[in-house]
Amino acid sequence: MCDFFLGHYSYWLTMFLLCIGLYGVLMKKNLVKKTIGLTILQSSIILFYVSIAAKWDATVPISDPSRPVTDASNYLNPLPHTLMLTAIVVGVATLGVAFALLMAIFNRYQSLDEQEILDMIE
Amino acid sequence: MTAYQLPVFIPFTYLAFAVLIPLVGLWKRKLSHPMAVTGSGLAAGLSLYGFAAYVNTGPIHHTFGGWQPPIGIEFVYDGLSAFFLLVINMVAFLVLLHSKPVAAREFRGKRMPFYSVTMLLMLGFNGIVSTGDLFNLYVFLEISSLSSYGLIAIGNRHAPFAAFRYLVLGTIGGSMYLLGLGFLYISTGTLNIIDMAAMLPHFAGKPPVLTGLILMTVGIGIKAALFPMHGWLPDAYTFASSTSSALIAPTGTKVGAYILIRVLLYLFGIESMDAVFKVSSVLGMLAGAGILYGSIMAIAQSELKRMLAYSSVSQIGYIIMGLSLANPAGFVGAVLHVLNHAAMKACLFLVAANLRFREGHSNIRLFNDTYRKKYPWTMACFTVAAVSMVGLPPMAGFFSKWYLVLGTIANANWVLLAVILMSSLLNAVYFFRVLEKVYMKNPDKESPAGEEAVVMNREVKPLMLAPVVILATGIIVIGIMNMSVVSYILKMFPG
Amino acid sequence: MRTQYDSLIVLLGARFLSPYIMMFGLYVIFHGHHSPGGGFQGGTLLAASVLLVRVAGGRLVARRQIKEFITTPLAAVGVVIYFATGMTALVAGGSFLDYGHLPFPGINPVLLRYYGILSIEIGVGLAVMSILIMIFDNMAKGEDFV
Amino acid sequence: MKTIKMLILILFFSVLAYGTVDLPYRGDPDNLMNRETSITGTPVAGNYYIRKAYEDAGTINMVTVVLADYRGVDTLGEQVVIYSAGLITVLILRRNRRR
Repeated sequence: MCDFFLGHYSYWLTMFLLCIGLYGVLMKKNLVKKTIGLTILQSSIILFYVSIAAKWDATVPISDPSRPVTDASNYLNPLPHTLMLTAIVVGVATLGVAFALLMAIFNRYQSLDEQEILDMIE
Repeated sequence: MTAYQLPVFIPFTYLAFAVLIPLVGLWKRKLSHPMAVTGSGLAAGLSLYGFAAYVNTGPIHHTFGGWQPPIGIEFVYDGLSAFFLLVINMVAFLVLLHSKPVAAREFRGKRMPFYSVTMLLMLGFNGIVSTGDLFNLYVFLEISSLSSYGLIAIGNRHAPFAAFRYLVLGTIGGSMYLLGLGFLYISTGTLNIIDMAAMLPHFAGKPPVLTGLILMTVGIGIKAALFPMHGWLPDAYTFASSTSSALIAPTGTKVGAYILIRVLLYLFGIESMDAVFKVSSVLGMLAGAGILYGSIMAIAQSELKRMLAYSSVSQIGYIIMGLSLANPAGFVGAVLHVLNHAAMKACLFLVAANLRFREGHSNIRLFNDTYRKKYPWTMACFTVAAVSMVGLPPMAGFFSKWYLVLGTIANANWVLLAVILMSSLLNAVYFFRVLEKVYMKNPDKESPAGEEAVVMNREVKPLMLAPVVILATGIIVIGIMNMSVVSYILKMFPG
Repeated sequence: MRTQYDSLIVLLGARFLSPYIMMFGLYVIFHGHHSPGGGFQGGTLLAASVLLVRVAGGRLVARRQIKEFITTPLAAVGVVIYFATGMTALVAGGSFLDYGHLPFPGINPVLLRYYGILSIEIGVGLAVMSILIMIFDNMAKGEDFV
Repeated sequence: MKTIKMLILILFFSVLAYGTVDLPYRGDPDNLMNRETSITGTPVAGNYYIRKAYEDAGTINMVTVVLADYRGVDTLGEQVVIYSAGLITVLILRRNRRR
């Protein structure tokens, strides 16, 4: 039971973080807060991937003469790390576009509250 | 160029032009439209050539960097990819050909970034369709989503807000896809579609795989505007500029449907998809609800573009319903409907663009019988597309619905059969309402004296008319030639 | 940037720090083969060194630094470096991005791959730097836009 | 509306929790991502990268090799993502009246 908990708690924590981000996106009325929620959501997925790359007694994926590369259990799995480099950049790009859109929205309505803007559109 | 290099050239033609347009745009801004047309025309030509090459030789695999698939990434050019590439590149070429006057009027100073971003959008779509690696698919998905947020934000005053809502939902969708992919990756240890498809039957019904399936379906469902997740679509298509909506409406949701077909039917397969509970029947119910909801909401709209947007929600329902039936007839209906709906929706949105260009609005309430005289060709094309949308026999729309009906009968799914028949009726209501305004004399309205005399032909220029006419002709031709298309699609049915 | 205040100390401090950050960014790009680093991280640092002076000095200084209109072509050039490397390998007879087939005679494929990776990292660094500057410039301008 | 959203959240979290229960233990060196060959006999990518990265590209940082060589198209796509983000800010924020 203790083993089971120690083997899985990181998954549950990242899933909980994901739900916090989703809560921010769904419940908050302010558009900037929604964007913050999106960022939390993406970060939680990055954490999830990084946590699955872990191996006990392994080191970072940079070859070290004292640890032979023939035994793969000496190094962490480099693939999830690489994937997450891509995902981080995607997150940054999304954030940039989101802020550009927010500035365009603010220039038009002088407000960033979702409900007020919806009332103005009606 | 050999056949081995072909899968690279089709998507990356767009990248070359996306990079060239800003570089040349510094020197001459006016050149961006011809260059965009050249790029998409080149890609359309290449995909036509590739389609012929596929029919002759069979699937083409291009392994990047020379690394064999589970190690590296490959582009797979198989039947489904060839078909989808041909459809989306042709539609994009025609829409971009049409876009010059609209772009000059609606966003004159922004043409250079606009055309560059359209090239990036098409690069994303082509990459999604070509790739054989699930994470690579995510990267291209994000390219296309980011570009479509940008394109939708160009429009009227409310467009950035619609784009922001799309961004929030779309980012959630992309993240769900990525998370589901993470579950599948832990379970199998690979990211390649073919490799993973061979392994997944060993894990059928395991909780992580099932969770991955659900998360990926939800994530792509958001991008494809499947019924409960369609909230972003009507506003986005209505407020965006005519060119953006005409470009994204026929291609974007189709590519979402492509990913669903690829993931559900090719990656998971019918058995492991339904291992724990009937995922396919849940999808079928959602699709049926979406068809009815979209049709009913479309009747209530008075703005032509918003009506077409709701109609898109219902048409996506047809495609998803066809793939949820998971039998050959349903599959043929779904894939054939992708082709038909791309042609019909592009035609209808371009008609809306023409009307907005000349009249400044596309409000159905203001339509009257002078439009028949003013825009004879545009309205004739609208009629062809509308009749096809309703599903009357000589047009293309009839045949996809026919195969969907056959598929529901083969599964003995009478509820979905009733949904299809009822929605055809609803489609007829909202399209014939427009046709009645245009083609029937309105007896209640007193026409002012001399109005008939001054009505003259205000048809748009040939550059704007030609794509509409080509698409309308295409609808009729597909309808007549449907047997050869169907026999091509039938060969692709997995399993 | 609606209002600007001139502060000599802030500007000089930013100008003093900027070259060192830029140096570190170049180190991160070029040392990416041997330690954590690479094009994206290094490009971000390069952009930070440029943006530091921009934030401190406002638009007048920005005009004398990397000019605004040059960022879009620079970004395109960064993408072109990557893309052309891949295309060269494709035209030379390999697959797309197969650095082992780059047409430099006399170098063994392993070393070719090494230099191929370096060239695309430079392309990525250039593109990331100019795009981050571009985003900042557009946002600074968009704020003034009514 | 608020209760519906809250229910969606709870449902979502329970789906995720259900999915994680059967995942392999964190840090386990023998799970399917870290094996030599997969259950169908194909090589597993993560392991191959660790063992062959230096031989193939002469670079000791495996992440760089995976990023730029084995999965180079991902990185090209990634660069295009950020390029499109830059162009989109130009598209959205640039004034329409120029020229």
